[in-house]
Amino acid sequence: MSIFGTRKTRAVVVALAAGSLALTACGGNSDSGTKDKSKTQEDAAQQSQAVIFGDAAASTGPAPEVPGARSGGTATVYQDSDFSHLDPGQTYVSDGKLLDRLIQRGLTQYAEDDKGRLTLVGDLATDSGKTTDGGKSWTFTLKDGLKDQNGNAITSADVRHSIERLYAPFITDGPTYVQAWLSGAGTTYRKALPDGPYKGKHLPDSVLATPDAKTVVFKFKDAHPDLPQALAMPGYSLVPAKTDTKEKYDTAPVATGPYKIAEFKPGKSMTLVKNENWDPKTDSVRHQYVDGFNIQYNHDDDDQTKTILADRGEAKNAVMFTGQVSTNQVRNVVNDPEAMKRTIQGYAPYVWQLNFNLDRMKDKKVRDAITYALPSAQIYKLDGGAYGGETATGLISPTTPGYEKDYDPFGKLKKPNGDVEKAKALIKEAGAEGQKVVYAYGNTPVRQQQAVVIADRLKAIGLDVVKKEIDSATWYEQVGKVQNGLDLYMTGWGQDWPSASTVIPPLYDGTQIQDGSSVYSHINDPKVNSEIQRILKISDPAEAQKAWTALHHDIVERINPAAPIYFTKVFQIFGSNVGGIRYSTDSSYVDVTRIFLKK
Amino acid sequence: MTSPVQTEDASSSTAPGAPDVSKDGTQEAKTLAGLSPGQLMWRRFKRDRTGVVSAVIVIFFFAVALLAPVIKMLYGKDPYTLYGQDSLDLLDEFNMPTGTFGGMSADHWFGIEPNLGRDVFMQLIYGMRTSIYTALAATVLIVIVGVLIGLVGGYFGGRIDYWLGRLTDFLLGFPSQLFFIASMPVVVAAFVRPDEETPTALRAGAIVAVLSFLGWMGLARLIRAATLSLREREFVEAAKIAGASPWRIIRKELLPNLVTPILVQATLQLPSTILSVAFLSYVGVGFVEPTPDWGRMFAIGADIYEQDPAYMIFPGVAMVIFVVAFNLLGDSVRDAFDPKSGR
Amino acid sequence: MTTLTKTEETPAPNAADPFLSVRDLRVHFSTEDGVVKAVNGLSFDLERGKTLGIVGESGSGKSVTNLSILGLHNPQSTTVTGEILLDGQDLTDVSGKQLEALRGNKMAMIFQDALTALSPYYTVGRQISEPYMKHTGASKKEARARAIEMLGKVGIPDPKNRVDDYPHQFSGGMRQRAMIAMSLVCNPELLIADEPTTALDVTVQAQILDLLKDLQQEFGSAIILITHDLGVVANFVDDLLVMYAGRAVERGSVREVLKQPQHPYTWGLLSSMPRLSSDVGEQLQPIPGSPPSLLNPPSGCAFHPRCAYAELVDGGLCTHERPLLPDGRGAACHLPADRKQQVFIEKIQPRLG
Amino acid sequence: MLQFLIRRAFGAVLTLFLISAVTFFMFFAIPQDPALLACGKNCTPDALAVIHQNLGLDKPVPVQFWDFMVGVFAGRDFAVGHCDAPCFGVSFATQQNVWDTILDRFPLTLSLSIGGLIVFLIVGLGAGMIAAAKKGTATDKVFSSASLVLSSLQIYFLGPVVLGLFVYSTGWLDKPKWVPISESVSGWFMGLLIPWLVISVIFTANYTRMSRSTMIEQLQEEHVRAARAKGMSRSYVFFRYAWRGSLIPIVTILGMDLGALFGGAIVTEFTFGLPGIGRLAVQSVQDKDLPLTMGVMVFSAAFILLFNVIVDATYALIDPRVRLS
Repeated sequence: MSIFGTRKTRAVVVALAAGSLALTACGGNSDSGTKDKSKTQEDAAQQSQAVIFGDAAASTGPAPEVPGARSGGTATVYQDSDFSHLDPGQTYVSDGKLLDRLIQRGLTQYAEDDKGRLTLVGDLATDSGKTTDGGKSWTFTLKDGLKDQNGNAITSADVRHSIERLYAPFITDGPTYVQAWLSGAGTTYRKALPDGPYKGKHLPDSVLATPDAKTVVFKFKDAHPDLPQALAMPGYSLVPAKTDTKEKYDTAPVATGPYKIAEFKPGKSMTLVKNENWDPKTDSVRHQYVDGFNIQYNHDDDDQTKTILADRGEAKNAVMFTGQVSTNQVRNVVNDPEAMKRTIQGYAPYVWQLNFNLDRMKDKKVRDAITYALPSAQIYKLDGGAYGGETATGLISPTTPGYEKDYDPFGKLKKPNGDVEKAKALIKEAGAEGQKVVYAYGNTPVRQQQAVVIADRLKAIGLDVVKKEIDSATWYEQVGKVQNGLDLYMTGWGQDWPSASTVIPPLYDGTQIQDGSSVYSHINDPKVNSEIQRILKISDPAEAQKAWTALHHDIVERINPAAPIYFTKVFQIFGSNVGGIRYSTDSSYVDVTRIFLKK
Repeated sequence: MTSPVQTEDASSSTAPGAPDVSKDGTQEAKTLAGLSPGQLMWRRFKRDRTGVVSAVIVIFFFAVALLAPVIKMLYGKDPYTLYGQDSLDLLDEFNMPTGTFGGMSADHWFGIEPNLGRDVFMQLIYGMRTSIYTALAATVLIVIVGVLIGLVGGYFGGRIDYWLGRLTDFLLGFPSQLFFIASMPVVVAAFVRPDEETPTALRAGAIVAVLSFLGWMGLARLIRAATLSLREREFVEAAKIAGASPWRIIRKELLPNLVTPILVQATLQLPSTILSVAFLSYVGVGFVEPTPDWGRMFAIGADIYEQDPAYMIFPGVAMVIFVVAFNLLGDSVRDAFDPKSGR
Repeated sequence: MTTLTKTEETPAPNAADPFLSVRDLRVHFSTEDGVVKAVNGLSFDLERGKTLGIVGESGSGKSVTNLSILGLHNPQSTTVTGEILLDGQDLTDVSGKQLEALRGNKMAMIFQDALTALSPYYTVGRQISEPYMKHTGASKKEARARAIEMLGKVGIPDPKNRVDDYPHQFSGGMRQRAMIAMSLVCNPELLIADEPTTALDVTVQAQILDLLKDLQQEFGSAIILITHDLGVVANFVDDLLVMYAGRAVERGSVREVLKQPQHPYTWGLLSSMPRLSSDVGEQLQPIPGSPPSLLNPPSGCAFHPRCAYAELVDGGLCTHERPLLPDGRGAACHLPADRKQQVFIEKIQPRLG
Repeated sequence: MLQFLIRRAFGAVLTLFLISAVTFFMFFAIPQDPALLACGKNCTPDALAVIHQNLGLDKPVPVQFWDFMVGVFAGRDFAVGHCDAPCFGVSFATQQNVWDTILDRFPLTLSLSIGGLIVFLIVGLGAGMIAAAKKGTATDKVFSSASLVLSSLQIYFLGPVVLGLFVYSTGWLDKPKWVPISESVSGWFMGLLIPWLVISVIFTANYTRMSRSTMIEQLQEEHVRAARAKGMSRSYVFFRYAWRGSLIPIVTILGMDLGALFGGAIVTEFTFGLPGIGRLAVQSVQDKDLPLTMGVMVFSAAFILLFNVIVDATYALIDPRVRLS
C-alpha cells in the first residue's frame, strides 16, 4: 500500500467542498458486456424527490422494528484515519456525520423508508418545527424525558447554548448557515457574540428566544424555509451547557444519542457502548440493537476490503463507515455473487466539475469547446473505475431534488469520452488556437493522472496547456482565492441537505465572492444573483425545486461557468453476520441507526 | 608465462630453447617495467572478468539512457501517449491491462501501464534516463563538493578544519530522508513564479541540489583523512620548500594521489544516488506525472502488485541488475587501484 | 597448513649435525601476474649459540626464507619445497598443531617495526604473557611476573608499572625492547631477527644488538640476523650469507666475506658503503640497474645483467648457465679464480680501505 | 574517558539545537501559510486570522521559536490544556500533544529497529567472518555473490514481492500489522515478522560484505602475523586480534544505520502500512504541520546524534589509542 493510499483518502476527506463529503474511490464495471450492476438512473429518481416535513406523530418513538433484528454483540468498524473532530460544532465532513447519528441528537433528523424517501421529523423536538410567517420565525418544543449520558435533563437553555457556542472563536470548521441567518452573512455573525455564551452574554430575544424550559424560538430578518433541514446537520447537534469544556470538548463530547464513547485512543481506536439515558420512546428513527461499536483506525480501503471479503473472525461483524471497496479489489467483489449480497451501492452527493475562472476565460465559445471535449468516462475511471463514478450531464447531483435524468445540454451521455471535432470547430470559431490556459491540479496520484488525461485532450483541441501542481492538503484554500492566477481547476461539491439551495447559492451567488468562498468560477451574473435571492424566499419545497431547476438550466446554458465531469458513487461491503444494512440517502453511506448482528 | 623450473642439476644441460625463453622473458619484463601506474591498473582491471562484465552492463545501461530517443524512433511508441485510453481493448473495465502478464504483446514489449495505459517499455527506458541523468549530476556535484571540502579541511587544518568538521557533523545529524521531503517544495517554490508550470529541468535541478546538499559529507571525511596522511609525506614538504603555493600543492601533489579513493567512492556513490532519486519519487516529492520516473513505477506498482505484478517486475529486475553491476564494478575498480586489499 | 613436498628421508640426528639446516628451500607464490619465485633453492646451516647474518637488497628473499621456517605463509597461494631441519626435526612435514607448539617456544621471531608487530588493542604485559601461558601452562599471575622480569631483562625502566601500558605509550627503542622480551619469554633456542634495528636510530641500534648478544650468551640460542646494513653485520654475526634474487650467492665467515669478497655483487655492496677512512669527496659507486623481477628471473647467473665483469667470463657462460655455490666458504660466480683475484686486487681492495 | 564523553554529549546537544533552529526557520520558507491546513473549507481571511492567532502564528518567527524552546524545556500552555516538558506543542491538524503522539508511535519503530538489528548483526557479521575465514573457497564465493545481489534489492521492491508470496497468493501469513507487545507477544511477533524479514535481508547483505572485507584487511595486518609467530592458534588470532580490529569500521556504519532506523524507517513503514514514526514524519511534513514536524525532526536527529556519541564511545572502548589521546 504505497504512500499515496493514506494521502488520497485523507486528502479527499479534508479537501472536498462544503457539503457532506464522501470518499470516491470505489470501483465498478461499466460497458464491457456484464450488466451494469451499479446503481441505475431510476434509483436516483427516488433520491431527488422533494423532502416531506413530518408531523408530531412521525416524530414520536419508538422506531419501527427492523425485520429479523436481534440485539446483542459488538460491531467492528475499520476506519482509515481518525475522525478529524468529535465536537459536533466542528463536524462538517461525512465520517463525522455517521458517528454523529450514533452519539448525538439535534432538534430534527431524517426518517427514511425502504425506497430511500426522506421525511424530516423531530428528534429532540416534538415535530419538524412550526412557522406562522412563511419561515421568518420558527418555534420548536422539546419532547419530555430527554436526558444526556450523565443523566442531566435537556432544557431549552441547552439548545440556546448549543447555537451560541458556535459564535466562539475556537469553532472554525462547522457549518455557518443558522448563525449567518440569525446574525449576518459570511463571518460577520461572530461580531454578534464574540466570546460565545461563556462570558454570560447571550443573543437578544429578538433573535433567539427561550420563553420556557421546553420551547425555543428562532427569529430571522427574512424567510428561511430550510431551517428545519439545516438543524438536522451534525453541526447543530446538542451540546449540554453544564458539561461544555470548550476546546477540550473536541476529544471528549457528551453523548445524547443511543451510544456514548467508552474509550478513545487518538490515532488508534475508539469504543462505543450503550447510553442507558437514551429513551427509545423519544426517538422515532434510531435503534440500539448492538451492545457497542469497536472502531479501529489505520485500515485503508484496501485493507478493509480484503479483511471483510475474507470474512474471518471479528471481520464477520465488520461495518464500513466511510471506507469503500478499494479500486484494486472491485473485481474480486463484483465477480463473487456471495460477497455481492453483503454490499450496498448508491450515489454520493458529489458533482466533480471543471471550473472556468470567468475573470480570465471570458469567451463562452472556448468554455463550451472545453465542456464538449472533456473525456468524462476516462477521468472518472482513474478515480475508482466504473463503480467509482458516472458521467455527469449537469451541475446538479442525482441526490439533489431538481435533478433531471435526461437533461444533457452538452451530449455527454451520447459521447462519454468527449466530442473532439465539435470542440475543435468551436475553438476555430473563437479564433482561440494556441491560447494559453493554466490548469491546476492537486499533487495526489489520482489528480496527477487525471491531469495527464485532461491536458492531453486540451492539447488535442488546440489549446496551449500550462499544468500547475498545487499541494493537495490546502487545495481548496489556494484555489478559493479570488486572485488565484489559474484558468481551470476541478472541484467537487455536495449538498448539505437534500435541496438545491445548498448547491446553487454557495457555488453561483456572485455576491458572496471573496477569498475562501466557494464561488470558484467567480460567476457574478446580476440575473442569476437576483433569481437566487428570490427562490431562497419560496417556502413551499416543491415550488422552490421547480425554480432551482429552471435557474440551473439558465446557468449551464447561458453562462456555462463549469464543465460537469462526473457524479461519485459509493460501494461498501459488510461482514456476513451484519444485518439491517441499507444505503442511507441522508448520509450517502450505510444507515448506521439500524445495524444489528444476526448471530 | 611459466618459466622452466631450474633445479640444481639441470643447469648444465640447458635446453636449446633457452634463448627464446630469455628473449620473450626480457620482452615480457620490459613491457611490465615500462607501464605507468594507470596502465598497470588497466591491465589488472582487464584481467578481472567480473569487472569487465559489470562494466559492459553499466555501459549498456548508460547507452540505453543516452539513446532513448533513438530507441523511441525504432520502437515506434513513446512514453507519453495514452495507448490504453485510445484503443479500448488494451485495458479492461477495471483499468488493468488485458492479455498475458501485464499486456505483453508484439507492439508493447513490456505490456501496458494500468490506469493510464502508457507503454511500460518506454516508461522504463525514459524513467531510467531521467533517474540516471539526475543521479549523475548529483554524484558529480557531491564528488566535487566532498573533495573540495575534504582537501581544504585536511590540508589547512587548524581552525578551518575544525569548523568544516563541525559543519560536516551538523549536516550528518540531519535525518536526510525527512530533510529531502521537507526541502523539496521550498526549493521548487523558490525558483518558480506561482502561475508558471514547474519545468522538469528545474525540478531535476531542485532534486540535484537537495540530494547533493546532504550527500557530500561521507566523501569529505574520507578525503580529509587521506589528505591528513598525505600532508605528512616528504614530497609534500619538498613542494612546500620549493615555494609552491598551497593551491598548487593541492592541485599538483595531493589531488593525483587521491584519484583512487575518489574514483572508488564515485562508483559506489552513483547507485546509491539513483536509489535516493527513486526514493524521492516514491515518497511523492520527486518527478511528477507525466515525466517518466523509475521510482514512481515502484510506488504505483506496489499498490496494484496483486492484480498486475508484471508492472513492477520489469523496473525491479532492471534496478537489481543495474545496482549489482555497479557494485561489482566498484569492487573491481577498487581492487585494480589498490590491490593490497585483495579480494 | 603449508603444502609441503618432502624430498627425502630425514637423516637420524647426531651430535655433529647443525642445530638448524636448510636444504634446497624453494618458496613460490602464485599471484595474478604469475608465479613469484621468492626463494629459489637456498641451503644453509646454523650451529647452536652461533649467529648467522643474511644480507641482500630488499626483494632478495631474506624475510620470506625465515617466514617459511616458521611456516607462516598463506597455504593457498604458497608452495614451499625443500627441507628445514630444526634440531633434527623436519619442519616441512610436521602438523600445524606441532608447528604452533614450536613457534614462540623453541623458535621465535623479532619483527622490524614493533609498532605494527604489537597489537594496539592489548597491553604489552598481556602480549608477552600470552605465549608464556600457552607454552608453559603458567597461570595468569606467574605469566605476569615473568613478563615483568623479561621487561626488566631487556632494560625497560620501572617494568612493574610499564607492564600495563599499551604499545603506543612506548618510545621506538622501548617498543623494540618489549618485542624482544616477547620473543624471548620462553627462552627460544632459535631466534630470527628480521631487521630488528632498521627502524631505530644508531645509538639505540647498538644497545639492542648488545642486548641480543648478552641474551645469546645466557640462553645459548642460535640467531639469524636479517639485515641490509653491512655496518650492523660487521661486529655482530659469526657467519655471513649474501642473498640475491632468491638464492645465496656468497657464504663465509664475516671476516672472510667482508675482507675477501669473491662475488661481484658482494663487491658492489661493499663499495657502495661510505667508509670512515675514505675522503668525503670520493664518489660512492652504487650497483647499476635494479633488483631482477622474481616473476621471471634472468637466465643463468641472476646478477649477470648488472655485473660489470660478465664479459671477463669467456663463452658468455654467465648469461645461460647458473653458477653453483660450493659448500663452506665460496661464491657462485663463473669468474675463474685467478682473474677474480686480479680484479679484486686492482679495483676492489683499494676502495675497501 | 568521562571528560571525552561529556564534551561529545555537549556537542551533540548544540547540534540538536541548531538542527531544530534550521528546521523551524526553513518551515517558514515554505510558500503557503501553515494555518491553511487547520482552516477547513470556507477559509475566509478573518477566519484565517483567527486561526493564526490560535496557533500563535501571528507572532514574529523568532518569538515563536523562543516560545517553542521554552516549551521544550519548561512546558507550555495551550488552548487545549497544559503540555509539560518536553513539550513540542500541539499538532495543527489533530490538536493532540505532539510528544504523546510521537511516544505513542515509537514502540513500533523501536520493535522494527531492534528486531532488524538483532538479525542483521548476528547473521550479517557471522556470514562475513565465515566468508573471510574461508577466503577464496566456494563458501566465500557463494556468500559474497548472494550478499551482493541481496544488498542491491530495495525495500519497496522486495516488500511487495514478499507480501505477494507469503500473504496474497499463499495466505500463509496475514498482512503485517502493529500489535503492541503488551497486548499479545505472539501477535506482536507475527505482525512484524515480514517487515523484519525484509529489513534484515537487505541489511544483512550490507554487513556481510563489510565485515568480510574488514576481516580480510585485518588478517593481513603485521600484528596478526606476529601473534601467529608467537605460536597462538589460528582461531585465537582470528577472534582476539583480527576481529577486534575489524570492529571499528563496522561500528561506524552501524551507528549511522541505527540512527536512521530509530528515526523511523520511512520506506518500510509505507511499504507495509505500519503507523510508525516514519509515516508520522512524512505526513506532518506534507501537511505543513509545524509542531509535529519539529517534534519528529528533533526526535530522529536526537537518535542520530545519540548513536554518534555511542559510536565514539565504542571507539574508545575498542581502541586504547583513542581512549588515552
